[in-house]
Amino acid sequence: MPPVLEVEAVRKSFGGVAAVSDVSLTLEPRRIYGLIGPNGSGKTTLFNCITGIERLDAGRVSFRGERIDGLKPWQIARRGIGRTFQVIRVFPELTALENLLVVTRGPRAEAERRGRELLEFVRLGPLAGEYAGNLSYGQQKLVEFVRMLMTDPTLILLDEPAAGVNRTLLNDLLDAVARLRDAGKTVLLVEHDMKVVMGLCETVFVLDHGEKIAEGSPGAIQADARVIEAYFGR
Amino acid sequence: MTRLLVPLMLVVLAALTVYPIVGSGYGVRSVQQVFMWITLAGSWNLISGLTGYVSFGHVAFFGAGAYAGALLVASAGWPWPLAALAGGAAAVLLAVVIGYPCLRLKGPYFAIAMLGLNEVLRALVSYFEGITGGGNGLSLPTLDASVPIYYVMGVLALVVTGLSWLIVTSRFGLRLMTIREDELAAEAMGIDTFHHKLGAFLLSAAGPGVAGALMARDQGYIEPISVFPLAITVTMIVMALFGGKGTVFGPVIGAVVLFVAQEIVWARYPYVHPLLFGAIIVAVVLLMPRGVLGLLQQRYRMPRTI
Amino acid sequence: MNVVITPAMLAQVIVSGILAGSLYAMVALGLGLIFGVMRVINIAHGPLLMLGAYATYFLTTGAGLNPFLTVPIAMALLFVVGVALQRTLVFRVVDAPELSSLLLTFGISIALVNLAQLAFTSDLRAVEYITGAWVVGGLALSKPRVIAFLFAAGVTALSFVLLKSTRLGKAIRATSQSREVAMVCGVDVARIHMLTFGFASALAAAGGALLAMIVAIQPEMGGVWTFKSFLVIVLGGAGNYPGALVGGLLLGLVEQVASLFLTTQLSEVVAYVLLVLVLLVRPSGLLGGRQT
Amino acid sequence: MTPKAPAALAVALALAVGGVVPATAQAPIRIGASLSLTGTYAKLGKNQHEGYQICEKELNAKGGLLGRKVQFVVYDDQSMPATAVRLYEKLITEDKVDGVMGPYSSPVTEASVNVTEKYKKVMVAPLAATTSIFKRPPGQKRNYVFMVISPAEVYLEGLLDTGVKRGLKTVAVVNEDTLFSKAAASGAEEVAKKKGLQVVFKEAYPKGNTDFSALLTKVKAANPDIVAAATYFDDAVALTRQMKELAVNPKMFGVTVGGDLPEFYDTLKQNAEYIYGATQWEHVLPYPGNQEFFDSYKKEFNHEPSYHSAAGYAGCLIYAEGVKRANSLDADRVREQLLKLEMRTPFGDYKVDQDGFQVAHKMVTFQWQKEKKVIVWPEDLAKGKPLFPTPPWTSR
Repeated sequence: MPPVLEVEAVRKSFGGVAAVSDVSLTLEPRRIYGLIGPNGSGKTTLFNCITGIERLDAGRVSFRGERIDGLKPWQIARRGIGRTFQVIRVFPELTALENLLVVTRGPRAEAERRGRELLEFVRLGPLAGEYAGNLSYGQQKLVEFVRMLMTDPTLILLDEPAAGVNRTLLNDLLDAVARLRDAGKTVLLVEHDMKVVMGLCETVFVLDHGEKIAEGSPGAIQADARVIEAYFGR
Repeated sequence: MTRLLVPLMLVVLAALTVYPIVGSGYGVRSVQQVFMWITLAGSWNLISGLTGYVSFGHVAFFGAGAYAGALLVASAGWPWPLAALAGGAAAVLLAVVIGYPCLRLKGPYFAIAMLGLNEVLRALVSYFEGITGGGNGLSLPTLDASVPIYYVMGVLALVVTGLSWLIVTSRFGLRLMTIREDELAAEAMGIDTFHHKLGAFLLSAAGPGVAGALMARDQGYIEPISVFPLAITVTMIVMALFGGKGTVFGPVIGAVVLFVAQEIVWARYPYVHPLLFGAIIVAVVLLMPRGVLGLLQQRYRMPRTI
Repeated sequence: MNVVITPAMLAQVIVSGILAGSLYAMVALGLGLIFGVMRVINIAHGPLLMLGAYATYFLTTGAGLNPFLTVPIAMALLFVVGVALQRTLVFRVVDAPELSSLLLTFGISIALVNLAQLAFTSDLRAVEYITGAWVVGGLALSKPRVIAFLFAAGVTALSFVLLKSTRLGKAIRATSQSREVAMVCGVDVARIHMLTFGFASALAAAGGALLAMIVAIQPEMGGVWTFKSFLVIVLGGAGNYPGALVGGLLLGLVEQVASLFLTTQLSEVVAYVLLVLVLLVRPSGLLGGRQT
Repeated sequence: MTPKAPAALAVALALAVGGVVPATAQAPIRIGASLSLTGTYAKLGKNQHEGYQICEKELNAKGGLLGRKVQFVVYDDQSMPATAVRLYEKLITEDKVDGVMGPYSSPVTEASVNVTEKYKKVMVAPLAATTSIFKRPPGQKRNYVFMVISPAEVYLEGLLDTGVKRGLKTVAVVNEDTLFSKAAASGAEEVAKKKGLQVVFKEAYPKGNTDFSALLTKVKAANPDIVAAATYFDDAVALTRQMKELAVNPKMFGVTVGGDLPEFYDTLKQNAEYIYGATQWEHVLPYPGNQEFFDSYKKEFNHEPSYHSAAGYAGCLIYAEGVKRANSLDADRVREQLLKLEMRTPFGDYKVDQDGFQVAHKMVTFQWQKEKKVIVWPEDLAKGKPLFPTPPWTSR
């Protein structure tokens, strides 16, 4: 079985500044990975490179053994990569349920049933008919999260799921992520909250100035000198 | 709400059906014009109201339909109902040709490209005078068909409005709205935004194409300047905006209210009505960008399909 | 019946293209500034140019001033008009979706044109000052157009100096690059918007004042200038101010050369195809950097 | 009781019982028209409107028409054919006017005439100069529309005729790409062919064009004896200026519309000298009532009439004459009279063929000479000789 995702020597620069340089990583099925690094270290750019929002300057990205770099974002999403965004990107003038419906194909009644189910699952059932723009920040975050689940992705990319979310909600979310892993999905999450990363992830990648500087178990990463240096400066 | 609305609409439809029997020639032509504006505003709404891609040259499809229809009547002797359909087909064809490059442009660039398209069509129609008559315009055989055209235009307005309703209530329509709300997120969720836009664009071209061909037949004479003016584009936009863009009945309300305003109020002030029109545009943009229905929907939590 | 095109004819229209291009560049720089700083496509740019032309006409025929002296006066007058428009209306659509700014400025545009029609009537007027041409090596250099070229070049150069070296210019450029950063750096963004709109209107007015000596003045004369200016800033790259110069000259040349080889009617089509091609291949213009 | 009282009483009584009503107290004859009061043709449409107003005033001063007052009902079509079509429909079916008069411009007339034909209304169209409106293929004839001015096709005839008589051989024809100008240009081509002139260059330019460098560069290369330009005003001015700049020196240069306006000279000053123009009408022409019209118009509106004013005025007089002779407002009877009417109006001669197409009215060609328009063609109306040939720009 090939790895779920292989990123090989990916490079991306903006106006001469390298945002991601020669980063490689491999994700195996049924695992939760963390991607950490100081602000501006290229985490979101790497996400954008994987999901086709940015074109690569060099390198290659393969998903389940098939090259996906160069494909359009929607083609990549349809192959089974779902993501959330650092800044929430729900569709504000669509209702919560409609936000979920738009990403589905196939019979509508079935899609609606599943949509309601997922909204119930994150305790938003009663708000299904509310415009997403009228929901609270945390609720929007949940809508975005279940919207991603509606596409039934194999690989899930989460961009700072914990930011701005209260404790109870966060625990629910982390619970859900663990269950998704158990259900066979692979998760890669960008997170600043170290407690979340250390508690949930099996493998952690560390980026600094666009380069991967470390990879390993949470414990090993915490002890890595280069990581400490990257975070706390020299 | 709908319990009240459906019978009301049926009454209005029935009244409009019998109107040509009692109405004067002017009345029939005016209502026919209202139908035309409903078609134009409703069609613009399909691409711009739903996806947020502002077609600032939508009259191009109207003019293309007018010329295609008129040429088929004048040169090939087609009966006008068939020529009207061909006018719609010609507009859709133009939308395919222009949609592939232009729908890849973003925001203001798309708007300006469409504005330019309109100017270019006018230049081309003038240049190929062997076919189109150029600046001489195109004169059609005299035919009094204003009542049949009234009905066909009415059906067209109904079809466009019905189509809007179908689209707005479908997942296709919701996906079009995601393009307006956040195109990038829609892409990342697996929505093929380009082909959605293209689909909406083609649908939005058909109505104006048919309407243009009908107008050409009814008027009996067209010329480049009068079928490609920016003013028609702006009028349809303001109508859609006034009623509520992105809604089903907004363009209908806008077309009715503004057309009646134009006929009744502006006719009294011949020298200042363009000023009034300018003032209305500014007022709509600044004071009610969501339009009448948008305001109502927000305040009374009405469904989008009204 | 067809005319054989000789190199001398080509040289002649290239000269004409460059002369026209300088005016395009100056007027388009104004539109480009507004677009860059406020994300507003100002459809009223052309009508502001028309007001500039009327200013020159009335100052010349009414007050008996030398037409070239009226250029700075027209600019000052329209600066005030521009500031007033920005403060009362345009500020509300800064950063709004393009539909709002397009429609609002279109509304202003037809209001200006019709006010002009009411106030000045639609009689065609003209300022006849210097006519004829200097003949240099077989090329005819239209006197009014050469003078307009020099004026436009001067005004454009001054504008670049202003943008490059003064505190105000730096603030304008900073605001167009990133409003947030500009605000953090203590730039009064609202004031910059106002001044930019005024400055841009003054550039349009300069164009109108110079055109007054070249073409007939009438309320609807501005319409084509909005679109042409937009073409220029797209060709040069929105937000890239020196690009306006390149775009203006390019548009002037393309129009003239296309008119020579094809016809005047088709030159418009050529310009449009060029616009769409440039947008597709280099969305940020010929000189622009990469768009993110 | 004063001596007048019984009479007043009788009138009051008559009115009260609805009996014999004096003719002047009848409802007025209402004549509808849609005019370009705003939009592209605003200025010219307004002049036409003023022509109608003078006519209305004059008719009423002479006791009205058929003993009734005349009243114009005028709407603004914003220079748009679509609007005009609707307005004529409104005038006829809602306002129920007794008669209609034509709108401004050929395109608007072309569209509106479909409505007036449909309702069988006589329409004297004083400012429609396009032949195709009147000359229709069989089966599509129009019966109730009447032409007043000379067709666009003959505008440049005088210029070419004058040139041929002086031995000129070649001509370049340029025109704005609109209905009227195109017709004038193709008419010029026809005339040239007939008179043995060689057309060495022909090109149209779009409406609103202001830079003619490339076009004139080509004209210069073609080196014609005559440059015949079918123009409106602003392009006529721009062409003249740029001809000077590019040293295009034909032996004759003539324009169509615009060259006749006082503004043309005001704008171009001495550069307008030697330029030929064509006009439908001049106030100096010795037509009956012309001077009186000119004077009362100037008094009423504080500016001089243009030929549009005079055509509008004359068109209204022609219609009134038709009504008077038919002694009725009935369309078919008025039509019959208008078809056989021959009349010399302040605007010139009126006589139409069976299609309502004007055959009697004469265009005149003038040349700007020392700040004045001097009529140089046709010979029977000429007031002076053309200054020929036109000297090069450098020696004017």
